[in-house]
Amino acid sequence: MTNSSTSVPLNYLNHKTGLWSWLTSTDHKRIGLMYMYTIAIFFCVAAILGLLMRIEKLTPGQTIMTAQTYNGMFTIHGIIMIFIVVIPGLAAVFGNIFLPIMIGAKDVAFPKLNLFSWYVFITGALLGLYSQFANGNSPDTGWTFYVPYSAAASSNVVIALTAAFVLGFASILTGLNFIVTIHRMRAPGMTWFRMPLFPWSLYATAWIQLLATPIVGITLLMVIAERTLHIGFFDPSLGGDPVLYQHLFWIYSHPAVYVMILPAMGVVTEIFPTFSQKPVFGYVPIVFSSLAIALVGYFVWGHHMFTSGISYESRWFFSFLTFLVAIPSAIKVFNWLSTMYGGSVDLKPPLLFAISFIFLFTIGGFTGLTLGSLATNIQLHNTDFVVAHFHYIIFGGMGFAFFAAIHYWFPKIYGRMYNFKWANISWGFLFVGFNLLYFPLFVIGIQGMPRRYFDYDPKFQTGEVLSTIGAFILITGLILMISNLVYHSRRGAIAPANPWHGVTLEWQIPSPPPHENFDEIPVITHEPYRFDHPHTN
Amino acid sequence: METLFNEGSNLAGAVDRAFIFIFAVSFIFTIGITALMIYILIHFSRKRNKNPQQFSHNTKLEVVWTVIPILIVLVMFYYGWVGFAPMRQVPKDAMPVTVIGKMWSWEFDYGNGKLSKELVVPYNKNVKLNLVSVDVNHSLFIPAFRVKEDVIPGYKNYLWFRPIMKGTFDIYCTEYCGLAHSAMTAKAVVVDSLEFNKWLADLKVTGNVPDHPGLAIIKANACLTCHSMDGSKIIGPSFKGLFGRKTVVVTDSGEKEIEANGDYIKKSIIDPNADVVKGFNKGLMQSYKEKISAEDLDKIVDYFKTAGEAK
Amino acid sequence: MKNHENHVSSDSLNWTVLVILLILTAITILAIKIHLGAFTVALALILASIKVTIVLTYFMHLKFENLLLRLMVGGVFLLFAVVIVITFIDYYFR
Amino acid sequence: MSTNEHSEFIDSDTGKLGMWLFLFTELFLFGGLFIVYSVMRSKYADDFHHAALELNAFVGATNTVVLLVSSMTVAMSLTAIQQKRGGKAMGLLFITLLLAGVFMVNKYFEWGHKFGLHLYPGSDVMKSLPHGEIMFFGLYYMMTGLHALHVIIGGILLTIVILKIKSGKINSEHYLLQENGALYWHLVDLIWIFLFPLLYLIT
Ligand code: HEA
Ligand code: HEA
Ligand code: HEC
Ligand code: CUA
Ligand SMILES: [Cu+2]
Repeated sequence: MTNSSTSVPLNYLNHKTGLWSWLTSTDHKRIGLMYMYTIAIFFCVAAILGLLMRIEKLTPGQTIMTAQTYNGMFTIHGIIMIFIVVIPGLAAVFGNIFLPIMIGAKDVAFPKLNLFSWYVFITGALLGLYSQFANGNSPDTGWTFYVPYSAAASSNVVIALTAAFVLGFASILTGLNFIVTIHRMRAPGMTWFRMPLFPWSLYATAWIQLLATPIVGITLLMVIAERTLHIGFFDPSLGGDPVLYQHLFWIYSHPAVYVMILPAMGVVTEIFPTFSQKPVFGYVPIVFSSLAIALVGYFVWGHHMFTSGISYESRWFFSFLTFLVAIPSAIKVFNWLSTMYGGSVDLKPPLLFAISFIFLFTIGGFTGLTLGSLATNIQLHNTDFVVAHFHYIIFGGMGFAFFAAIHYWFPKIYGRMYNFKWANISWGFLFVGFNLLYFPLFVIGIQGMPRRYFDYDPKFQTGEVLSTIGAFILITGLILMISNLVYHSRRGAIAPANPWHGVTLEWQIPSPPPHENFDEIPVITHEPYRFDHPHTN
Repeated sequence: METLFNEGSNLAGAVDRAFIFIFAVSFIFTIGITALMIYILIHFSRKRNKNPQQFSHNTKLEVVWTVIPILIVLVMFYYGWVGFAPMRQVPKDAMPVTVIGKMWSWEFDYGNGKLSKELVVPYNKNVKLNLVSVDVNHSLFIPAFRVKEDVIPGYKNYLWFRPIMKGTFDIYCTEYCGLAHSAMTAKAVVVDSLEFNKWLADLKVTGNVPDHPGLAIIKANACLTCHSMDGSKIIGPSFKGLFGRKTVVVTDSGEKEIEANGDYIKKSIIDPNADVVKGFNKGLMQSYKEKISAEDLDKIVDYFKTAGEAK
Repeated sequence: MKNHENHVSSDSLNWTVLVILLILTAITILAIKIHLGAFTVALALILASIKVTIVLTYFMHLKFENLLLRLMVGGVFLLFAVVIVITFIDYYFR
Repeated sequence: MSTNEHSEFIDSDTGKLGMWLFLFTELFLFGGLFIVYSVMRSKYADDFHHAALELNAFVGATNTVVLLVSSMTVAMSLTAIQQKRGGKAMGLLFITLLLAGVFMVNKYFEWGHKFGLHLYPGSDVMKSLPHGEIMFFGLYYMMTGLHALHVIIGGILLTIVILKIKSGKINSEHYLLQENGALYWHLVDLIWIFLFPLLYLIT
């Protein structure tokens, strides 16, 4: 440590030191950081797999790996990214660190349970990794584990399924903790409608985690039972129903996509007012749109199964609801724009990432609509168009929101400031690389290039090559960004308590926050986003 | 762009219309939103606008931007629906072709043992594809025709189209099915009716003549574990020479001789313990009432009939 | 902590609830014996739901809990019912 | 700032809300199986009827009564602790555990009987059955197995409660753990209330 540590007052980072004090800490901020580091490591692993896949796709046929390797690679890439990176992602990292502070609490409702969830998470994550390497026999089912293939494929599928099951359990516990925290721990005077919007989005998310995850849990258990006990719920030769598996899987996994995006929406909803010094536009509609997304999002799972032979009636029913679930997202986009409109807009890195979130999320969302429409879905289902859709919306949406969040709260978390210039430069690489990486996939998807294809028709090569070039630009941006952040988390200039002049509670306490967050629990007397009464620090 | 504007089938037009509508709306909105963002960044930048306004809602605006997207998505839904609905209404006269998906190749069964590795179809004639999988899930995708449907074991999925463009088109498997998923491709060839008929006539009957549909059902229900085809007696009487055979059966009201006609065969399957063939035990064969539909019963009878005539 | 608002149910209430539950169980079994065809399942499920409601209200003290929790429990069951119904939009029409 | 923990104690409403939320996830865990059940049943109505004949409705009914009574004893023990009658509370919980034991013994014989008939997943007998019956037995094992697991967990939880009453950690002032244990036990009962008619009575 540098000599500055003596000048920094005691805070959650330095009040106790040593690895052990971290691994046994029930402090929500430390747990949040532990999630962040784990997730970052896993993200890098999965991202490198993504890059390798892109290199493989440079030429038709075998380029650098065999088909078996490629198939295992997109499976584990998907499993890590979905179950380890983006589903816990924002909620477990920034939710843990900032939810209690933003509602004026000293910790979450069940601190020990919170630490326990982290261990469950780690167990699941390691199992997931193990499933890839054990016996040199990686599972190759895709992250969706469709039966009957997954009931017959490589033996490591059971390990991968168990990993997903365990990770689901961690997700449930986090959700449970957050709901109770929000219900029971708000500071005096903080009524529901005086709660900031990031906690609101976590609240909606937590309900999905709680009520959808068990379904996939039991479904994965059934597949495990199918493989080990030969029960055969999904095996047609025993009378089982492979499409029923798809129903059960998507009953969870569609709501799960909103587990990814809702906290991301919450993050940018915090950033826009702060960097415009203007209240959130339409607080109440934003709250209700979050709840509506959570609720309606529960009923549209069938749009992943439009071509699976489900009944005609349910096809149009699911398509119809899919379109309706887009409305709350639309409302949010317009509210964000109006929040900035008329403000005093300061284009610092967090805002830069937040507006690119809007751009990428809009593209991702609209291509989602294209997929939700019955006629076009028939053409686009399981093509690279879908791959582009969800990378735009997950990586472009949730990923960029994560980047926005880390740039926004970095000074609060570490008490130091990163370098703006490098942040902007890395943003440039990320943004350009991202679009070059995924946009061509829309085009070749429309032309009919299927996903999960190791080999392809040479007519798609232009798109594939452009996409791979994009991946290299993107990785450059990522390395720049991560270096900037890692370096300055220890060496950066000391940051003030409230560098962005934010008004939510986390900005009213020192940076980094003291172990107990608040010396005295604050009393809330007004709505969260009031910039007309500047707070004194 | 080869396939997007290659409208290879009668269904393609409506799909593309839906696509173009959604694309146009998306394009306008994305450009509009981006432009607005840039405008805000410039016009309200901190340098120019030191004093942020403090408004925080406007009910009229909020209603407007809720209602307009609702209307827009309803139209999108409508286009998607009308583009899709005909895909599920197979014309009566459609020529059936059975598509067999297996790891990792396609086979197109034109009936009577005529199997092909290519899907050859007559120009401007309705074709119905019945999708059968012998192992895991697959999905048949012909981009130029805008058709795709999963091929799932145990399911009777189907799709249909009327090719309106001659030429050779790609067929892909779009449901992950293991190692060589990406190699599970084939070609669809659209030719004149005349040419098609000639092609079909020339198509060799390949080794495995497919079973008579009735026999297929018999095999699928494992009837042959108890009934032989060669005259030997297993648990039940042999199927050899069944049709028209004179048999003595034991009923509740004593013995009688019957001739095995269609009705008797059906009855033996649905209610096997009513007329028990003399020399065999009652109660061994279970009723297949729930498992074999009336349609399939007809096919079984038809099979026995044709097998009998062949002798 | 003081559990000031916690309700104490008397033993006699618990006994009454048990007797009602046992009677409902008996009715269920008897109702199955007289064959009601398609309604048998419906009836069995309705009776089971009544029993579950009783357990929730009295044994699990929902009656004495705040409205929010009661709404949550109701909502959760409703949500599950809707999921089943939507699944059957597929299976019923197939 | 001296302790590592922010707050040692959890107040009763918070703890109870947490428990209820947990119960919701349990409901949905079984919910997944109920979805499979309803779909399979609608596909193979007759096979289900037929297969259910194989189950002993009497054993099922006995276990229903056993669980209902145990639910009451748990509820009564909560009343007892609130009325400062720790001894009675422990006694009632002990009866509950006994009943749980009866339930498990019944289950053991029930399963044992089926295994004796080679009616277990993967057996040749099972594979030779009509599809609907395979599904029925698969579900039967999965559902009752998962339920039995919950009975065991509930039993462990209640044992801990008894020990804590004994040591005075649970008393008329602090009985959150007992309340939660009771809630969990009622859930076990609640699920059985649905399982019983669906598995045993549809003949
Ligand atoms: C964070 C994750 C996330 C999110 C938020 C979404 C959001 C949406 N998704 Fe996406 N989706 C995925 C992740 C996500 N998706 C993944 C991972 C898959 C693939 C799974 C797999 O098979 O592996 C997938 C697949 C997928 C499919 C299935 C494709 C297929 O396989 O055939 C469909 C089909 O309907 C779909 C639709 C939608 C829709 C309509 C939305 C909507 O919620 C989008 C709403 C947003 C907007 C509409 C944009 C913003 C609005 C405006 C700018 C205002 C103007 C709006 C109007 C005028 C309407 N998605
Ligand atoms: C959060 C979600 C997420 C994210 C961020 C990504 C990121 C990336 N994904 Fe992935 N992807 C999925 C979720 C995600 N993906 C899912 C769910 C699937 C479906 C799987 C399935 O079909 O089952 C999928 C499928 C998928 C495919 C399709 C496979 C196929 O269908 O054939 C491809 C192919 O190009 C791909 C590529 C990439 C690439 C190049 C990135 C890049 O954006 C990654 C960018 C990062 C880097 C290139 C490296 C950065 C590394 C560092 C900064 C570390 C530096 C470290 C050291 C120096 C030690 N992904
Ligand atoms: C478990 C063994 C078993 C199976 C499986 C079985 N059967 Fe039979 N079947 C018998 C026996 C035994 C008899 C003779 C007793 C009787 O008529 O009931 C019989 C009789 C018949 C007869 C009348 C034969 C005659 O000579 O008159 C027909 C027709 C028949 N079965 C058709 C079928 C078909 C079709 C299937 C499958 C869908 C089938 N069986 C499956 C055991 C079986
Ligand atoms: Cu067959 Cu993919
Ligand atoms: Cu979805």
